[in-house]
Amino acid sequence: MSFPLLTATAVAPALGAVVTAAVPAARRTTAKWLAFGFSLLTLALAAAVVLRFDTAPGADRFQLTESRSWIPDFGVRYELGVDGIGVAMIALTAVLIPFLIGAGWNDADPVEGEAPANRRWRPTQGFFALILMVEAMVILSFAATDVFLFYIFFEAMLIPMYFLIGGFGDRAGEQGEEGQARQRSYAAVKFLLYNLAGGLVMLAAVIGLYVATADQLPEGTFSLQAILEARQSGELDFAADTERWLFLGFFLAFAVKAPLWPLHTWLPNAMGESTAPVAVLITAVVDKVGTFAMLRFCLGMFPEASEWATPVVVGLALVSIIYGALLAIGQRDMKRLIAYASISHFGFIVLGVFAMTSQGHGGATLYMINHGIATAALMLVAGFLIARRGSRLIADYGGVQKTAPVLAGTFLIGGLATLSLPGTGPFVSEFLVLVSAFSRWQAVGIIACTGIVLAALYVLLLYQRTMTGPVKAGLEKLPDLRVREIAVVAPLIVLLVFLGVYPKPLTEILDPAVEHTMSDVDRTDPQPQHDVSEVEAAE
Amino acid sequence: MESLIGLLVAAPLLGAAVLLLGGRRLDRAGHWFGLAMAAVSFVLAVALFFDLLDRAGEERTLHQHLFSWVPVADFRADVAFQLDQLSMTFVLLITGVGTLIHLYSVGYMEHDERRRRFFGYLNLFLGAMLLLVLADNYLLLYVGWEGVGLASFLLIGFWQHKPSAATAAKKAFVVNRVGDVGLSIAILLMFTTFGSFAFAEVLPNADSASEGTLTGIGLMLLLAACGKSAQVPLQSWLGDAMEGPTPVSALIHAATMVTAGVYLVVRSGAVFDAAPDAQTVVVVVGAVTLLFGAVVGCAKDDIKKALAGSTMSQIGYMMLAAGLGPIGYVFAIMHLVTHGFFKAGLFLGAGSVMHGMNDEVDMRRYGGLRTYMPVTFVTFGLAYLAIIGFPYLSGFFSKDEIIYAGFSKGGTEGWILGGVMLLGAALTAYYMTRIMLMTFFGEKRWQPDANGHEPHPHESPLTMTVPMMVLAGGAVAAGFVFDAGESFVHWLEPVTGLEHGDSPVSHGQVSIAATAVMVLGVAGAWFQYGRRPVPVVAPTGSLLTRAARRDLLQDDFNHAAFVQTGSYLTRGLVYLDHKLVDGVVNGTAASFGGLSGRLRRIQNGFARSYAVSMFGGAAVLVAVTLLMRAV
Amino acid sequence: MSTLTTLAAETSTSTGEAVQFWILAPLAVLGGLGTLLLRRAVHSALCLAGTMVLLALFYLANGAYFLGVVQIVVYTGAVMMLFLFVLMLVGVSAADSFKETLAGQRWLAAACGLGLGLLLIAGIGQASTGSFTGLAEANGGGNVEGLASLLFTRYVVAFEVTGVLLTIAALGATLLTHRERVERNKTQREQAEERVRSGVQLPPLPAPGVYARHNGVDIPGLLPDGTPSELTVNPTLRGRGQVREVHGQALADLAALEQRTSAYQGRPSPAGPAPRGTALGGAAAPGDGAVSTDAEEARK
Amino acid sequence: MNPQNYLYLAALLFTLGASGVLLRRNAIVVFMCIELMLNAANLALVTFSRMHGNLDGQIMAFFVMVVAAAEVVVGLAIIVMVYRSRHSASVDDASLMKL
Repeated sequence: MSFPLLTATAVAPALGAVVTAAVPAARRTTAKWLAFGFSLLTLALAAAVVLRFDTAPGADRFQLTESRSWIPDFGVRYELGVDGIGVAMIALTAVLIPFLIGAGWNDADPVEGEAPANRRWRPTQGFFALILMVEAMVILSFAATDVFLFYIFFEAMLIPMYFLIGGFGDRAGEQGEEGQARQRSYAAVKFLLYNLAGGLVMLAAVIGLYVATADQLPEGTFSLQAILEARQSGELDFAADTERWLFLGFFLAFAVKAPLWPLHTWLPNAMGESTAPVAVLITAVVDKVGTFAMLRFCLGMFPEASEWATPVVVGLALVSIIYGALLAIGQRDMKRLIAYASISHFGFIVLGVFAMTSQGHGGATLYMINHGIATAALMLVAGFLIARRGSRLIADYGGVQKTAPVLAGTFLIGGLATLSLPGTGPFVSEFLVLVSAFSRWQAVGIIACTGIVLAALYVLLLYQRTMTGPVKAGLEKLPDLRVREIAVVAPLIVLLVFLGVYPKPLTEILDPAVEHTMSDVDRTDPQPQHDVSEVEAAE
Repeated sequence: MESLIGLLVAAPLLGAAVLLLGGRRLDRAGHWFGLAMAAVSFVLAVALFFDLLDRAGEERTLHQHLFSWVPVADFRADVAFQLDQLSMTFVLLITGVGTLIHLYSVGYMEHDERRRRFFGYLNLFLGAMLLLVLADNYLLLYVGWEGVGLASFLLIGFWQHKPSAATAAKKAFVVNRVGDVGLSIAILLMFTTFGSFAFAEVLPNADSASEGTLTGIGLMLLLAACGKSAQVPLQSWLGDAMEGPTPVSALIHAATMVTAGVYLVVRSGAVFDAAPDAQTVVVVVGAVTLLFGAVVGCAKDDIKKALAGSTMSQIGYMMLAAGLGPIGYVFAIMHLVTHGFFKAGLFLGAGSVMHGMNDEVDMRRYGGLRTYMPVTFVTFGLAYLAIIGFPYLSGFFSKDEIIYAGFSKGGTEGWILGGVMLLGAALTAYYMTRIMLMTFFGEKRWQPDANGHEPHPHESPLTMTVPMMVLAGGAVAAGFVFDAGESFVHWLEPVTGLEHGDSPVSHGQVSIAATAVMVLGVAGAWFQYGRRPVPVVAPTGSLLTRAARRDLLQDDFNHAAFVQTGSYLTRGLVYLDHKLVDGVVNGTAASFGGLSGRLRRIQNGFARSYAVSMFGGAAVLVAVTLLMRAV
Repeated sequence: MSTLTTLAAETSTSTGEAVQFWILAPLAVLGGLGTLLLRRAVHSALCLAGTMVLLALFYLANGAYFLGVVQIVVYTGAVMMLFLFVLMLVGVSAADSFKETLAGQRWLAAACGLGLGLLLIAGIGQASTGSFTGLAEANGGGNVEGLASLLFTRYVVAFEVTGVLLTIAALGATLLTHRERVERNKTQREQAEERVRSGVQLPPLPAPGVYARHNGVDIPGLLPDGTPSELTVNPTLRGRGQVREVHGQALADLAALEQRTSAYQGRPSPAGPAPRGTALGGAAAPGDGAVSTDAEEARK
Repeated sequence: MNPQNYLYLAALLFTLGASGVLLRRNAIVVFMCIELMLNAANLALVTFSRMHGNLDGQIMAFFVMVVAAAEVVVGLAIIVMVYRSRHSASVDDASLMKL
């Protein structure tokens, strides 16, 4: 067995978390650099994964696989493996985390003046350790090809997230210190309960899956590959309603994680109360596990059920798109606005997943990545701004571009990416999703298109209210972005533009995986009414 | 030669990148660099132009395939350019006028500390616009399309400290977005219909698709065109867009960007030809906008807004012509080019006037400026004559051709269209004369501005006047050049095709009629503004006047229809989301809390009551086992 | 012994056993009820002991001779004694009140008890097996040997473990009940000083009983003026109300004594009773002597 | 007579003991009732061993006795301690097993 690259990629941040947490209280800076270093190490390993991944047509679907027996009685195995989609998502995670650490460099420092509870009080160490822990969990859940294993990491990542949300709010609440604390714990508990509820339903479904496979196969299994192969060979064929129940069990969990209307209300609270990096972590990394899992597990294992549920899911996705955008327009709080924008975007992703065309699946995956980066850029800049002024209310800002042009510029670019302006990554993915939706159901595509206009509205309103106009009182001395902050944002923007202009490398990685998912659900892309080629042949 | 096309686009984009990322150290010389980049692309354009001229009519199409952009399954979008006569015309116009206006801006923006960024935006615009006209597929065109939208957003809102400017910028972008939805839907339809959206594959096979589909595509394209070219019903943004610096208004909102809609329609001619209904709609939109803009133009006292109205009206002409199909395409483009010259000239003139008048825009505060700024007066005057269609100036040819084409549509439609356009011509003459008189003739009416500076009008520096002269020259000469041996027609014919409808009237009659109505319009304006002094404070005026001053209530309508309802909707939804969706969740949580609170009472701490439950449980277990065995 | 084995060997019980059962079983149940219902803990304990003895008999009847003996020796002998000791510590006389304090506890308890009982009985009835194999061959080599062979072969580990358990239990019990002395105990001198300081009853308490005839600890001693002294009897007795009243008898004896002495000296008995105080006062001195003689007699 | 009667008797005694545990408040009496239950169980075991004709039941009963002895020792010790600390042997006085 070759070097377990995926395990290493996941172990690196976990190790980093332990090491960082162990740093003594006084050595905060050391902890930060350690965390940063480990995130870079993870990035390097992830890069190795990308390079080792073979995109040749004949290559196997899941590569870099590792498989060890874990709980033989229940056929639970420690199985890792990635297809193109997994590779892309792992890459996204590994790329984002260093920037988040850089952005949150000072977020978790104990406030000056307030005496630490005791000498061993180490918030900073905890903050970065938790972030790294989340990264490890996320990478593992992207790599796990054993359903049970996936479930474990899917749930386990809630624990560090809970502490990140509840423990490290940004210090810019509307109401006083304890008021913030209340809000924070409310948000954290809400986050936990929502996801736990979904997760438990999923657990039931996981067990059900084992039983169902045990019925038909020589022995029950959790292995995704085994199940897929069995389905392909036809020796595994669930009864209609068994499959539907299982599908619902899984889908509910994923729909909570990737907030789909009406299960979305935890996201605005969580993103609003937590620090900007953590907010990005939630929406750009953790939530992606949900959409990713829809694509890999729901569609892969339960194609008929997915098809059966498609009308409802697509409806919900449309509602999310429009609803999220409208609520974003109505928000008074910058971070909540971005949160609702994310809900709208997740609507697009789910739409792409369930349109069940190659463009849809490719687009959805691209969307996950681009949305991750774009939201990161926008949210982080917003975070910098909030940290400067100490308020999340849009009404407290105005004319920032006069005093802090660079900040305003980066903010605008992030915003434009969020409204998926051509030339930035999100445009490509959004258009692919629209194509897929439209080619399946024209009406759906057209409705989704209105989301474009609404996106322009909420982004530009936000920009106009905060950045333009006369300088608001108290902002005259607003400092512009510092070197560290520019170093965090600039690469993200470069990435956005690059993905907008030349997404080919990514699509090459994705294409085989997309074909495989298409064959899982055995659907083919709708053919154009008048295929040009055949018309030419006719002439 | 093909490889030059890429450079053509790259040069201004490079300029934009350098200027925007360069930082303060470029502040001193940055604008010259921007100008240089524009000039480079102009030179390249000229080079390519002559390269095309060397070729025969049919081979005058160059392709350059840079790289494959978004390949997903059978969805193939490439970054590839196509340079044919149509694109070439635009490229020349864009780079030429663009370069001139860069030069003009050097003088105009002299005292603005953010001049470097201004030139960066201008370059960005050039690049996007060239991308738009050079793309060889609709998706890439869409990129340019949004790109120019972005540039216009940035430039309209260039003076962001003015809330009005910021609002106008946002408005322009959002309204354009509505149009963009049309474009994207059109592309989607093409993809689902033809499995591609490259010109080369869609346009030749257009007629293979069902007419319904094509009509759909056509209407969606028209929606896009309306957004970009400020046609009814998406015209509302253009007036406010005048908040931007005047060079911007000249370049983007008069000469080039707003004409992109016309380009789109002409480029997609094949689709429209196969979808008569769509064409009719295009014609109607054009006709309505034509009058709409003219009426608005007659009422505005703000010189730039008046000119904006005129722009809408002129583009209405082009739209109408484009809607006529092969009869009109060529003349639409021809009018577009001439309009590019004289409207840019007019705006630059207006800018120069404002430059001399402490940025005063109210024409009622002008008057008698011809003595103070002669160059401006002359150039402005020439452009004025050109636009009102003074015989043998450029406007005369292009407009008459369009009117003639309208007649040659034949039947009652022909008469209606012709009549409308003649009416438009009269109105054009009227409002342009009005502007002319109010600005340069009569006695001086200017007063100290808000902070008490007495304006002392003066001629603008050379950097500003030279471009104006060049454009004025163009406005005068373009007509001859194009008409000489129908050179322009032959130039474009291979791309757009050309038909000659059966016109009930002859060219000559049309020209005479046009000249006559023009004289009428001028006379009317002179009677109203030339003979009596112009009141400094605008009189209340008739109902129509007041409506026209408010842009015929379009904004009020939009406000009531969309903005208000929208804000109510969002506020309501926010409330619902908090109370209903969230309320359900929290309610559940609360009820569980209450229930558990009650259940807690059972735990009273007395060992004996626990024992009771224990034995009770034991009893139950025994009972169950018994039942099991009994069953 | 051999008879017993034969008894156990029968596969259907003899009438003798039946008779025994029908006599003893009700008694056992009565014992159980007593344990449950009697108010004084001591009585409950005694009832329980009785029941256990009866159970021991049942064991014997069932051929579990070893257990029968163990039952008597360990349970009735050791365990119950332990109970009684603790009862003494806690207070023998304390009687519970049967007033139920927990709402509904009694009814719930009744319900559970009845339900459980009925269910068990029903269960046994359902599981009824007509025939049964006696212990004939199992006890063939003697019951104790049989048990031993099992205990030291199959159950040896459990056996050892129980041994450990017992040790631990003993340790635990001592540990629990052992009280660490926090301060050194006082010397006699300190105690004396303490008593002086508190100023109560410096000399030893007076002895109970008077006049040789009655020196029981339950009779208070008389003071010289004939009034009984509280100090002379144990407060516990008084608390139990077991102190005998003295006055009538003592005074009668006194009168008799005076008569005898006056007759012995030949002087006429005083007319009317002498004033009480002087009479007693006069009687005090010889009274003392009499007491001493009484004491001597008592010693003999 | 069928030795099942022994079982019935055992059940009866067990129930009595159980009710005692539920009803009595004096810790010692409660304890005694538990002993009664154990004995009832023993009786059942012994009877079973006779019914099945092997001695395992008796062994069980034996172990029960041993464990019961241990339990009594510790339990009584606990009762004594409690009595010392709060001068009462009533199980209701120690009602601290709640939030």
